[in-house]
Amino acid sequence: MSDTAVHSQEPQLLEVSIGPQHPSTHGVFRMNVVLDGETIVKLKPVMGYLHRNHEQLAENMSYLASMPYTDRLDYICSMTNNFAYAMAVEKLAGIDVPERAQYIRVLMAELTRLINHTLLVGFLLNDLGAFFTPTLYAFREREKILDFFEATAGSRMMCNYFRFGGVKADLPAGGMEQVKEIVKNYSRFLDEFERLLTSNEILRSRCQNVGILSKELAVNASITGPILRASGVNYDIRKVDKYSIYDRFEFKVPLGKVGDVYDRYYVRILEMRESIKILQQLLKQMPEKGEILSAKGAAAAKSPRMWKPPAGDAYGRIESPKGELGFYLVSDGSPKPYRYHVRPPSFINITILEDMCLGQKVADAIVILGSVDIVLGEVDR
Amino acid sequence: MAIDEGLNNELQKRGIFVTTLNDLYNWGRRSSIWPLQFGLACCAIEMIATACAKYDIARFGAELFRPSPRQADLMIVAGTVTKKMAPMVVRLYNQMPEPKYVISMGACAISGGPFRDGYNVLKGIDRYIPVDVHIPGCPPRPEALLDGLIKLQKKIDSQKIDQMDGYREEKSCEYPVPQYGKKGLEPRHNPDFFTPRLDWPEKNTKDNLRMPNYKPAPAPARAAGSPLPGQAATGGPSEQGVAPAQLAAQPPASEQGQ
Amino acid sequence: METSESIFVVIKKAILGFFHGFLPDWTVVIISILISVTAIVIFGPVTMMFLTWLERKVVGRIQNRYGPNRAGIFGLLQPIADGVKMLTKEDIVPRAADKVTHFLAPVIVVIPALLVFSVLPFGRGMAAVNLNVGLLFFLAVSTMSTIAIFMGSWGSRNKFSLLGGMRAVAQMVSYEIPMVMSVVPVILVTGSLSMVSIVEAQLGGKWFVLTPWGFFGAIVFFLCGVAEVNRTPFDLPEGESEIIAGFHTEYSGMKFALFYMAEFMSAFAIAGLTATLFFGGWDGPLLPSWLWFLVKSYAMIFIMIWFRGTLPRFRIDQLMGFAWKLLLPFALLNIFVAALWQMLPAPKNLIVSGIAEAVILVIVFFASRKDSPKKRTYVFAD
Amino acid sequence: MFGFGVLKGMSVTLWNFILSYVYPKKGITTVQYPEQKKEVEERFRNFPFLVYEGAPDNMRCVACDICSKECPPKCIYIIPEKDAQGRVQKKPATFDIDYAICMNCGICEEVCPFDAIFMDHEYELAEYERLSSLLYHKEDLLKPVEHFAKIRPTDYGRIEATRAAKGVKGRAQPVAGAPPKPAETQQSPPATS
Amino acid sequence: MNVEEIKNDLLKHVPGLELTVEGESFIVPKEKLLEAARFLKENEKYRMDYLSCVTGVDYLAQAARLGQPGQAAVGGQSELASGYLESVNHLYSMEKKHGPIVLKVRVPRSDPRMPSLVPLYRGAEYQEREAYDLLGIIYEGHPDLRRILMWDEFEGHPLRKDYVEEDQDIR
Repeated sequence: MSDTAVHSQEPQLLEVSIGPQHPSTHGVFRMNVVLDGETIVKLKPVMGYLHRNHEQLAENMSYLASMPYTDRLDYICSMTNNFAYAMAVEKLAGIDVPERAQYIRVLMAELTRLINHTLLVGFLLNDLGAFFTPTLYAFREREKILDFFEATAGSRMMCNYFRFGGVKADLPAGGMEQVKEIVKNYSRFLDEFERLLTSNEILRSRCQNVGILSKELAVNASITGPILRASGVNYDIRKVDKYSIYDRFEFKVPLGKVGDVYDRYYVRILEMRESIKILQQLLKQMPEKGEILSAKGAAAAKSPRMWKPPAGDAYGRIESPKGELGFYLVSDGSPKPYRYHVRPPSFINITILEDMCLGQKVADAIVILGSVDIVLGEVDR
Repeated sequence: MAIDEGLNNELQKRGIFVTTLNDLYNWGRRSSIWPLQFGLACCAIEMIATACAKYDIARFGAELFRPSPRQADLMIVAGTVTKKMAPMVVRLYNQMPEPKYVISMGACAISGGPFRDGYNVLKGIDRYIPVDVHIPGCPPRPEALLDGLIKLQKKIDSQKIDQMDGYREEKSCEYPVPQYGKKGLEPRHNPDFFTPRLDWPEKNTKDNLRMPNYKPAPAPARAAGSPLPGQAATGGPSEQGVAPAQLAAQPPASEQGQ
Repeated sequence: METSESIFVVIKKAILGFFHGFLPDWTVVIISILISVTAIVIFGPVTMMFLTWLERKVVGRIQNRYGPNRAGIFGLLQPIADGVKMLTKEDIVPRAADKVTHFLAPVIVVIPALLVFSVLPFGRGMAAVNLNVGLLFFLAVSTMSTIAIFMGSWGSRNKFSLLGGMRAVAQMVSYEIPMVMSVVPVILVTGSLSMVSIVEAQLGGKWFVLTPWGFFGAIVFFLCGVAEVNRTPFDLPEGESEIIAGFHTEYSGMKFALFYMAEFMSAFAIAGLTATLFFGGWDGPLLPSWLWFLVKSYAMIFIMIWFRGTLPRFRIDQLMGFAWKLLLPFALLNIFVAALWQMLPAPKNLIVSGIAEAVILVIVFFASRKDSPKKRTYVFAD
Repeated sequence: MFGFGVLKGMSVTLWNFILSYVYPKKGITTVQYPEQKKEVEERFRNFPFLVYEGAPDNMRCVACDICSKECPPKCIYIIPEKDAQGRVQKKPATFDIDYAICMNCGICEEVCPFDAIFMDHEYELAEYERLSSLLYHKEDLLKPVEHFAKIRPTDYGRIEATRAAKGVKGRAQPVAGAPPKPAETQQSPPATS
Repeated sequence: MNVEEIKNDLLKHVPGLELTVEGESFIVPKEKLLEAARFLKENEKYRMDYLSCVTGVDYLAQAARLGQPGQAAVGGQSELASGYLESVNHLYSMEKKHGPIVLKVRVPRSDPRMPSLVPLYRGAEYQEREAYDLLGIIYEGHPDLRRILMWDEFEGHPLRKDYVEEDQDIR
C-alpha cells in the first residue's frame, strides 16, 4: 500500500489516511489505516513531513553551532537534548564538567522531565476527548517552569544553555528561590491532577487493556523510556549508566504490570513524583558557589569554529523523558563533525505502533499514539 | 461612503451609533477569527501556549481551533514547512472558505529559518500561498503571536468588501498544488505573486557558507574529477568557505538594495 | 407582583384585543398563532447565541482564564460577531457531494430543534401549544435530528463524516429507549402526557426529583438527554480528536452555523424538559413563573457545560454498553419503584420505595462490576 | 461503573471555576496582553542589535566578521567600509541581519570580542511584508549603550567591569596580536546579587 | 567486559570469523554479521538483547585511504580503499545492564548490500530504512525497505558526502 495513493482494496474495507493535518497526531504524522467498520485491520505510519535535514546541517557547522539546533529536535524538552549532545561531545573530546555545573544540569533535566510528562498527560486527555481542560492545567504549570528557564537560559523553549564542559551562565539572582517555589507547589498540583484524572471511570475504561505491549516485544523492538517501564522491564539509563551525578540521588523506578495505555499514563505520574524527590535532594546538596565551565570547556567556547576535537567516534546517551536519546559523533579532527547521528527515542518507539493497534478501534489508535508520546521534530530530525 | 470621523464622534457622544455595512462585516470577521487546528513544529507548541490560560487567545474570540479547514478562516502556519508537507499545506489552504487569512509564524514559515539550507525544507510558505502577517522569531513569544493577530485584525478592518479578493468572481482562489519532483517540488514557487529575492548578495548564499557540493544556479559546470570543495579539508585548518579579505575584493552580486 | 407573573400572557391578549376590533374572528386566531411562532423563532436563536457565549465563558473560567471579553462588555457581542462572520463566509459544496442531501441536512436538523419549543411550558399558561400528548410529541420530534445528521454525513462524501454519521445513528437510537423508559414513571405518577399537567402535579414544592425514583430517574433522563444532543461525554458523532469534525466536516459558513444552532437549541430543549419533568417546571416561591423555568433550565445547561469542561469521551462500544447494560435495566426497575411509591399511602411509600431503590442500586452495581475498570498496583524497582 | 471518580474529577473543575471568581489572583492566571504586559526576564534574548556609544557613528563593531561566520543559520552580512585608498576600515559599511532567518540563539553575542552585539527584548515585530521589512539594515539595528544598560543591568555591569579591567576605551583598537578574551565566555564570576 | 575478552569469545564461538578490532568497536565481515549478532544475543554471558542504535556512515575515498578518522589506515582490502559505506550497530543488554558492544560492517560504495538485523532485532526496522533512505545502504532481508523520510519520487541519497544539491533560489 503506497504512501501517497489512498484507495480501498476490498469493497467493505474503508481506507482512511489519518493524515499529516489531524487534531491529535501531535504534529505532522500520518497513519494510513485500513478499517473494517471501526476496528483497524492494517496501520502503516508515514513520516518525514518534518524532516528538516538536521544531520546534514550539523555536518557542515561547527560543534557549538549545532547546539541551538538540538533544542529543535524534541522541542518540548530542549534542555535534555542539549544535555545529551553536550555529553556526547565531552565523551568525544574528554572534557570534564565542574561540580556546580553537574548539579545545574541535573536540575534542568529533571525540570524538563516534569514539563514533558505533564504535557503528555494533558495531550493524552485531549486525544481522549476532554475539551482542553487537563492540557490547560498542564500548560499553566509549565509556564512557571518556563519563567525559570527564561530567567536562566534566556529563552522559554529554545534554551541553548549547555556548553561542552558546563553551562553557559550561572543561575540568576533569584533563581534558587524560584526553583524552591516550583518544587514545593508541584506535588500539590500533581495531587489535583490525579484527583481530576486517575480515578475517572471514563478514562479508566478507555485506557485499560488498550494497546498492550508485552515485555519481549518491547525489548526486541528497542523500545525505551516510560513505555518500556510500563511493560515491566526495569531499564532506566539514569540507573544503568549512572551518568553525570545521578548516583548521588536515591530515587525509585516505577514499573507497570500490564503495559497498556493506563499503565503508561500512571507510570509517568509516578516518575514525576520521583523527579520531585530528586529535585528536593538536589536543592539540599547543591554547592552555593563554584565554577560553571571547566577550563577545557572555556577553551572550546572561546572560538567555536576553530575548536577541533581529537579524531575518533563516540556515542553519548541519556534518559530523556521520552526514552534513550543518543548522539553518535565521528570526528576527523576538523572543526566540523564528519558524521553526526541522533538516536531519537520517539522514532524507534513507533516501530511497533501497528502491533499495538491491530484489532483496536479508531479511537484507540489515536489514544495509543498519544500514549507513545512522539514529538515530530525528533521523529523526523 | 465613509463616515468622517468628526461627525461620527459627535453622534456617538449623543449615543447614536452609526456605522457602514462594511464596518459591521469587518468587525464581525475581525472579532471572531477561528484558526485552523494546524501545527507543524515548535511554533505550534507556542501557539497552543497562546491558547492557554496565561496568554488566552480566547479574549480575541479566536480560541475555537477548528479541526476541519471548512470552518476555519485563519491558517496559522506554525513551524517548518518541508517540501514533503508543502502540497498538503497548499491543499488545506484551498479547502478553506473564502475570506481566509494566513499568518506565517516563526522564522521557518517565513523564510525556512535556521533550516533553510536543507534539501527538504521550503524557503518560506509565501512561495505558494499569499501570507498576510509575518511574525519573526524562533519561536516567537505568545505575546508576539497576539501582536501579530492584532495587526491582522487592523488589516481586516481596513479591507473593503467589494475590493476583497474573496468576493470577486473572476479571481479563482484555487492555488496550484506543487508536485513532488526528482530533487524538489515542481514548480519551485508560484510565479504569480512570488519573486525570489536576488538582491541578497552572493556572499551569504549556500555556496561558500557550508554545503561543500552545492551547485549555484549560474555557476559553470565543475570540471569533472576536480576535488570537491569540501574534501580538501582533511589537512590544515583551512576553514570552510572563502576568507573575508578575498571576498571583500570581489564586488557583491548587486549593490545592496536600499 | 401579579403583573410580572404573567406579563407575556397579558401582552398577547392586548395585541389580540387590538386586532379583534376590526378583523374577523378567524384572522385573530391566525394572529395569535403568529405571535406564538414569532416568540419561539426569536427565543430559539437568541438562546443559542447566549448559550455559545455562556459555554465559552464558563469553560474559560474552569480553565483559569477569561473567556471572550473584547467584543463588547464581558464579550456579550461575541455571538453576534460569530453570526456576522458566518453569514459572510463562502459556502463550499464539495464536488463529490450529493448536492440535495448536502443542502437539505442543515435545514432538516433545525426543524425538530424549533418544533420542540412549541410544547415546552415556559411559564404558567405560557406553553405555546398545550397538547395533551405534549411529552410524546417532544420525544417523537427530537428523534428526527438523527436522520438529518446522517443525511449530512452521507451527503458530504467524506470518510470521516461517514464514520461520524454511523456513530450518530447508533448512539441516538440506542439512547432513545432508556430516555423513554426513564420518563414512564413521571407519566405513571401524573397520569397524563400533557406537560402542563405534569408541572401542575408538582406544584407546591412537591417536585418529582425529591422522590427516590424521581432522583435516579432524573439522572438517567439527563444522561440520555446529553447523549441525544451529542454533547460531551457522548459527543462521538463529532469527536474532534478522532474523526476530524465528525458529521459536519464538510460544512462551512451558514450551513455549519445551522448545525451549531440546532445542537445548542436542542441542548436547551433537553434542559427545559428535564426541568419540567423532574424539577417542577415553573413552580417556585418568589420569582415569576417563567423566570423559575429559565433558572432551572440554565442550571441544567451549566451541568452540561461542566461536563464538557471535564470529562473525556466514551468509546463507541462502551457507549452502547452503558446504554443497554446499565441505563435501560435501571430505568425499567425504576418504573417498579415508582409504582410502589404510587400505590402506598403517604408516609410509608417514601420508606418502601427508598429501600427498593437501594436494593436496585446494589443489584445494578454488582451486575456491572465485571466490566468496570479495576484499580492498578505498581512496583517500585531501583 | 459508578461515577464516584467522575464526580471527584468534576469537583476539581468546579473548584477552579469558583476560585476564578472568588479569588482571581490565584484562580485566573491570564495576563491581558495589549493592556498589561508581563515584563520580560532580564536574560531573555529575542533579536540582536548593535551598540554605539554617544553618536550612532561611534559604534563598537569593527566589522571583524566573527559573528557572521559563527552564526549557525548565517543571517548576518557585513561589508567593511573602505576609505579613499581602498584600505579596509575598522567599521562596517553595511551590517544586515535578516530577522526572518535569525533563530535567537545568542551565539553572536557570546563570540563577539568587542561587546558590540547584544540580544534585545523587543518582540512586537510582526510585519505585513517580508522581503524588505524583515531585513534590518545597520541604521535599524543601532541602539545606544543606555538601552542595553536599561534592559540588562547585571550583564551591563559585568561587561563594563571587564572592559574597565582591560582598559578598553570606547574606540581603542584591540591590543595587537592577542584578540581580547571575549566577554561572555570568560570565567564569569558568579552572578553578582 | 573488556574488548579482548569479547574478541576471544566471538572467535571461539563463531566459526570462520576474521575480526579486526578498532578502538572500542569490532569490524565484522558482512557474511558473518548475523551469526555474530545471534551469538551475542543468545549467549548466556552476554545476553545482548537490545540493539540501541544503527547508524549509516559514508567514508569517501580520501577518508578511506587515510584510514577511518582516528583509526589505522585501511590497507588491506583494495576495493574498500575507493570509499565505503559503514553501518554501526550499538548493542546493549537490558537483562544484565552492561555496556555497548559496537559492531561495524563495511561495504564498498559500488555494491552497498549488507545483511539486515531485523530478523534478530525488530528495533532495527526503521533505523535501517532511514540508513537506506539517506545513505543508500541496501539491507538484504529487510521486510519493507522503502524510503521513510523522503517522498518516494526523490532521487539520490542526501547524506552521502558526494551528494550534489539541486540549485535552489536563494531566499
